[in-house]
Amino acid sequence: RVAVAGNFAPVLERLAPGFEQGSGHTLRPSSGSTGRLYAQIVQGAPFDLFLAADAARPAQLESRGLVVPGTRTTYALGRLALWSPAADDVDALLARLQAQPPPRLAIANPRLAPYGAAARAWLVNEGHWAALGPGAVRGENIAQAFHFVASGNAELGLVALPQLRLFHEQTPGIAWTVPATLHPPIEQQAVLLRDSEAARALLGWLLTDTTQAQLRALGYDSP
Amino acid sequence: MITAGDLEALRLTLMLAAASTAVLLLLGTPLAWWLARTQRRGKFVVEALVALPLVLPPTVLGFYLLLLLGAKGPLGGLLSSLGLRPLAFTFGGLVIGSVVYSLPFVVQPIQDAFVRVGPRPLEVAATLGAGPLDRFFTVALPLARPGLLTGAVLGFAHTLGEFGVVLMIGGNIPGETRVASIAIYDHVEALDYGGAHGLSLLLLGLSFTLLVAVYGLNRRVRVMRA
Amino acid sequence: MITAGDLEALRLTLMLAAASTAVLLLLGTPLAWWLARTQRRGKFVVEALVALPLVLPPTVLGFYLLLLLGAKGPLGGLLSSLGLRPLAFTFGGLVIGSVVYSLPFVVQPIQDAFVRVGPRPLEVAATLGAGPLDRFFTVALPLARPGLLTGAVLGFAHTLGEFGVVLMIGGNIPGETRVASIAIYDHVEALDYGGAHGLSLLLLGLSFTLLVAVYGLNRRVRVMRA
Amino acid sequence: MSLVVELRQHLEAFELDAAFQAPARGVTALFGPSGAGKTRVLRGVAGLDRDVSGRVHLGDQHWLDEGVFVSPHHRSLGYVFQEASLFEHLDVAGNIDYGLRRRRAGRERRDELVELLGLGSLLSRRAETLSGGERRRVAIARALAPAPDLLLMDEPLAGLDPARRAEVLPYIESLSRTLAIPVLLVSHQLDEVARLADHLVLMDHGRVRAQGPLDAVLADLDGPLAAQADASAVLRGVVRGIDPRWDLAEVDCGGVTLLLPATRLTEGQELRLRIAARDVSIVRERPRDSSILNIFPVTVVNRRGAGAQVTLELALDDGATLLARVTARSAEELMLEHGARVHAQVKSVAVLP
Amino acid sequence: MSLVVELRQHLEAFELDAAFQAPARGVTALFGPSGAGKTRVLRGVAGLDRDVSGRVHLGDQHWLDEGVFVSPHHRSLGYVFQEASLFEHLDVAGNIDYGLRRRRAGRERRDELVELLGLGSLLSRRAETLSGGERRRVAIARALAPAPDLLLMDEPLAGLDPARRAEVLPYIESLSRTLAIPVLLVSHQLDEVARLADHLVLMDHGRVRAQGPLDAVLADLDGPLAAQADASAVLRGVVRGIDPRWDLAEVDCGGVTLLLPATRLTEGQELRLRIAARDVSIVRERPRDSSILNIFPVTVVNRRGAGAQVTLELALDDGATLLARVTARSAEELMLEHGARVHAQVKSVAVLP
Ligand SMILES: Nc1ncnc2c1ncn2[C@@H]1O[C@H](COP(=O)(O)OP(=O)(O)OP(=O)(O)O)[C@@H](O)[C@H]1O
Ligand SMILES: Nc1ncnc2c1ncn2[C@@H]1O[C@H](COP(=O)(O)OP(=O)(O)OP(=O)(O)O)[C@@H](O)[C@H]1O
Ligand SMILES: [Mg+2]
Ligand SMILES: [Mg+2]
Repeated sequence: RVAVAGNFAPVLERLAPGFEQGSGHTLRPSSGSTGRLYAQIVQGAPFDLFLAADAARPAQLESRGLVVPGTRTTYALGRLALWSPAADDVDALLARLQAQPPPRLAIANPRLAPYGAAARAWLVNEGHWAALGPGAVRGENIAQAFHFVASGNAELGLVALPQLRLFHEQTPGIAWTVPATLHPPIEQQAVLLRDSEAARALLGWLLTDTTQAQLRALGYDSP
Repeated sequence: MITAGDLEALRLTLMLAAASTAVLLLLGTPLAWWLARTQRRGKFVVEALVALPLVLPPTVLGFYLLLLLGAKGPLGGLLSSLGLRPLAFTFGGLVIGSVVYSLPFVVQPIQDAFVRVGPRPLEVAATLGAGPLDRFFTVALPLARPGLLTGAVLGFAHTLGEFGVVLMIGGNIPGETRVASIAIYDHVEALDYGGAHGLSLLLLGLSFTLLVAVYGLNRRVRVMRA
Repeated sequence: MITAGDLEALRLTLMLAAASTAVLLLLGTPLAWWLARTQRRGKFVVEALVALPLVLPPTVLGFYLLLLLGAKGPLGGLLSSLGLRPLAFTFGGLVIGSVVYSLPFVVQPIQDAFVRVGPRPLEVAATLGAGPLDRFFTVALPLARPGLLTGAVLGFAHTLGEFGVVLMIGGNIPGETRVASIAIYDHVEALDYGGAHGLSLLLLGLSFTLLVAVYGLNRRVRVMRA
Repeated sequence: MSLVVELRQHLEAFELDAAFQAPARGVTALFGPSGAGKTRVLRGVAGLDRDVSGRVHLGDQHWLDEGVFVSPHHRSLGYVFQEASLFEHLDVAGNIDYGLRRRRAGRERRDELVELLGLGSLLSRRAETLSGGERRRVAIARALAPAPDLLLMDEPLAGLDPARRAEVLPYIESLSRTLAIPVLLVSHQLDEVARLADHLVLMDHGRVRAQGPLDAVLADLDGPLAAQADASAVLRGVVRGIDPRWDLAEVDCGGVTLLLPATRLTEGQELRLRIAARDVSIVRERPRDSSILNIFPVTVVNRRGAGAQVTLELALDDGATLLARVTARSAEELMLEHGARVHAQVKSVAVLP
Repeated sequence: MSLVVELRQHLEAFELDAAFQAPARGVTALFGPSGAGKTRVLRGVAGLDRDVSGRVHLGDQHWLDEGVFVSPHHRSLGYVFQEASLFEHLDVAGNIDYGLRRRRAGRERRDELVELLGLGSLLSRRAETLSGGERRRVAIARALAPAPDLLLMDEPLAGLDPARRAEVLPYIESLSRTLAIPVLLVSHQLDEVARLADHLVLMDHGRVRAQGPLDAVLADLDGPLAAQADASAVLRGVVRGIDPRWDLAEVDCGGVTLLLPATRLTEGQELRLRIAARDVSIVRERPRDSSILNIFPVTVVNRRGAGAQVTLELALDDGATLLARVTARSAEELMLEHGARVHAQVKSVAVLP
């Protein structure tokens, strides 16, 4: 039983057959927002492994003594992409950030989602925050930011690169990957909650080179 | 513990609930009236359709509303071709979303109340020279008051707590579409349990006062006339 | 497009909705009866309390239920000290959550219906030798049928779409607490729009059929007796 | 404006097919057993059922006809329903005044009715706290207050005590006369009907069995009422004078003169007297020293009835008709055959104006 | 089991304070103007209001007393409400049978009632499709079917046609006699009451104004009814013989013999005759050849009344009393003073058994 952050769930689903065939274990993922999964784990939810979207919640669980000690590891680093379905080239895309009136920009809620925090940091650095930030539409998580853009309600958005890669059929227009150096790292950490053989196997498998290569292909950086 | 942003969210919530309840009553009452009075065969299909928004999770409903309202959606396309701003992420959009989701809670009790009024008082009013609209306002509505109250309370309270739809089409913009329910949710997600407790208590207290006032007043009115 | 997991979720949803509706009617009807008949001063405070769960966002309500029912919560603690499993993350827990959240939708319409029945039929029944329970079952309940139906439909449909509470205290465990609403939500969140559309349509179709059947049957019953 | 009614309605287990006319002035009584279709007729005239076909003409207003259906609120009528059917959300005053604004009627008649029906102290009471008779009085006031062009009354006086009834009945009649509006009245009290109605429509099983001027229908020994104990004759008369000493009025009924208690009568007043057959007795010779003041020579013109009682039709010398119900034995012993000359006795106190 | 009633209830604008007794057999009529508190009394006896104090004893069953309150469903009674109040969710049969199971009563009386009230063809109809009179008949059947220990009837016959009424009234009376259960009946038709009731309770403004055996209350010239046109005497008699030729019954009323139409009478039957004052006329000499068969010598013992009419109390030779209403003029002319010996005439057909 794996509690997996919403943004990583489709990725895990894509990769799972490989793990299940290799190990003989079956995966039972429960996806959700990292904050909720945290609250549930504190209340004794029956999960074995927690694949969080950030580093903070696993650390807090560890400090509360709810994890198998020493198992907290970063399993992937997220990458941020600026995306507009309507743009034709990168310059036009970046130019839109300064357009008047300011465009509707979708981001994940900086307070809740590491992708949101990263997006805000980048916008602040680039000097766009004052103009765009207060009016930016905030998804509860990075998936919602994606919906906002995909449905045409927001003109551009800062979304997760893996989303674009995974669903490239549904993502017309142009995306520009924000260089990893321009925002704080989006560390996705995992902790073992119960010391089961299957869970250890999964965690181990996630960190193998083959898996990591697959993740890189989908738009993650390896830790 | 309660920030200025929270209070702002609370203000917005009350405005949204008030606006939605008003729209709900304005739309729901005639619809309920029609459903209560019509003899048409197909009536129960409409009844089922009205109840249908209920069975979809609010977030999913919000998602579909988002698709509908978006630039590529039928409604959004229409609006932008008319040179209007899309409704998503605006207060107006929130009202639409809340109305769609709360409609069944408003229509059903009012419809029941209209049915129970029965034809006789309306017949009497007609023989006294009251036309259909007159009858509706001076006889049907007052006699259906308990149902209207129930509809209004359920609609109002539900909009206060309404969340998924608003989350989806509101975009959580502080001061514009960030309502109290989302603010509390944010606090929980951000593990700021203190903030969540505070705002929840405030919302509960406020609603409780409001509800007690409404029910108490309703009782008073009845007693005064008895 | 619709996976085996989705069907599993659908089955669970229907079971949950059925169980919750049953519990809701069992709890809500006597409560509504008491509220409709009592002359107590404090009655409207209870009315307000019943409506209160509505104003909290479901996820937040779920969060508080989680705190209450979870292993560390007072109720959960009690249960586990009795050697029982805590209710969180179980089907039973889901039922409790749904019941708390849907109670006002069930109680209010039924209460209105009981009020409208009025004292006379009960007085007649009493003079014919029917005791209080007898009167309740053979007179009050049948005469309040429209309200009961409304309560049941609202409760059932709301549980189908109910989401936040279930997500919180259920934990989205496939085959155990992963209901259809959550499954759709997951599809949406995972950007699997096709899966979301499919399951939504299935849920809508199923509910529509069910609702049409219920309303149509209700109509039939009325017509047959007319 | 006389009223022409022709109604057809098909309900399961009941078929309405009734046609009659009601004169412009005065009361037309609808009479018939329970389930005869009286209420159906009133509803049809009021336009409350849409599945009714036929004709309803009030003077030159065509309310119902081939392809014509005027909505009830455009038919200027007052309807006292069989059940009081008050508005439960309004107080008594609210109920009574509801029609006033809508029919643009003044308040004079309303205040008159409140007075007549003794509603003054109830005006601010809610409908649900009223007694049965109180509700009915409010319903009457509500229907009459706006002074409509037609009155439909479904047993309006059921549940009222005799004293009140004796006050309300003449009021309704005088309303009908002064405003020249037809009144359709359903009642099961034939004495009441007879005292008040000009025109009678007898219904049964959804059909009209007999109709016509009250006198004719009541006196028709072949008609449906003959078998009942209610056959009566109606005489029209004028008050010629009032004897203040005995408080007796002398009423000239064209040829014969009746002495009646003068209560509520004034000189010159026209009135109609119903004389029930059971109140008329026969003597061959005029008795002396009888307390019965009204004794007239008559000729027996008809005799009907089997069993213990027979009904006699008696011709007064001026041609008017009286009915008398006597035992078969008396009829035999007094030889009350066609052409017999006898005296009819009518107690003054039995004849109420 | 006689019924003892003593009820106090305080409502805004109305104060009930009524006490009376009703005999175990026969009908006790509650009579009084609208708003007098008649319905309040019936509700109090049935136990439908909890804010009532006083006493209700039916034989040795104490339903209400200091500290005692028996719930309505434990009081074995049948209540015909002023409004029919049928169960709208049941058909006619369901309504009638509702009490049967609960009071553990057989179906004989039920079938009898369905027959008597003509409900056979309506059994599967829903309440809302019935006519006013049909609803009322169902309500009567529903209350009577379980054969309770006490019957409370609030204007049960309002809205019924005279023919039906003439059938139902005797049934209720015979029910009361054969089962020995008291019947409390509210009615505004004094003739109906008088024909049926043994005991009369006159109410006004929440209080009992007069009560007692019917004869006494009706004949009491000082009582509240004397002013009304309804004063009557009641004679008790036995059918001595029936003359088949004329279909006339000879009824011996202790000393005087009355001839009446024999319809529904059998030899040996005891009965009670109400003779209304307005149906009695006076002659000084016995007339010859009169259609009036019942003429008795009487002595005037009392004279009341002002205005055009006076009421005379007449002593029959056996001591029984008759009332006669005559004009003041006749009273003067015939010198109808205390002690005058005259003849009273009573039309046979005016006396209905
Ligand atoms: N909605 C209905 N459906 C079927 N039958 C009906 C309906 N309404 C009335 N009836 C029947 O039609 C007949 C006539 O009804 P109506 O009410 O006109 O009688 P009525 O003459 O007014 O009798 P009453 O004096 O008892 O009020 C009755 O037998 C009644 O049962
Ligand atoms: N719930 C109530 N609150 C206040 N007053 C009431 C209430 N119920 C009845 N009354 C008043 O009490 C008085 C007696 O009522 P009740 O119903 O006993 O009259 P009733 O004798 O049955 O008259 P009717 O012949 O008109 O039915 C009436 O004046 C009525 O207005
Ligand atoms: Mg009728
Ligand atoms: Mg009454």
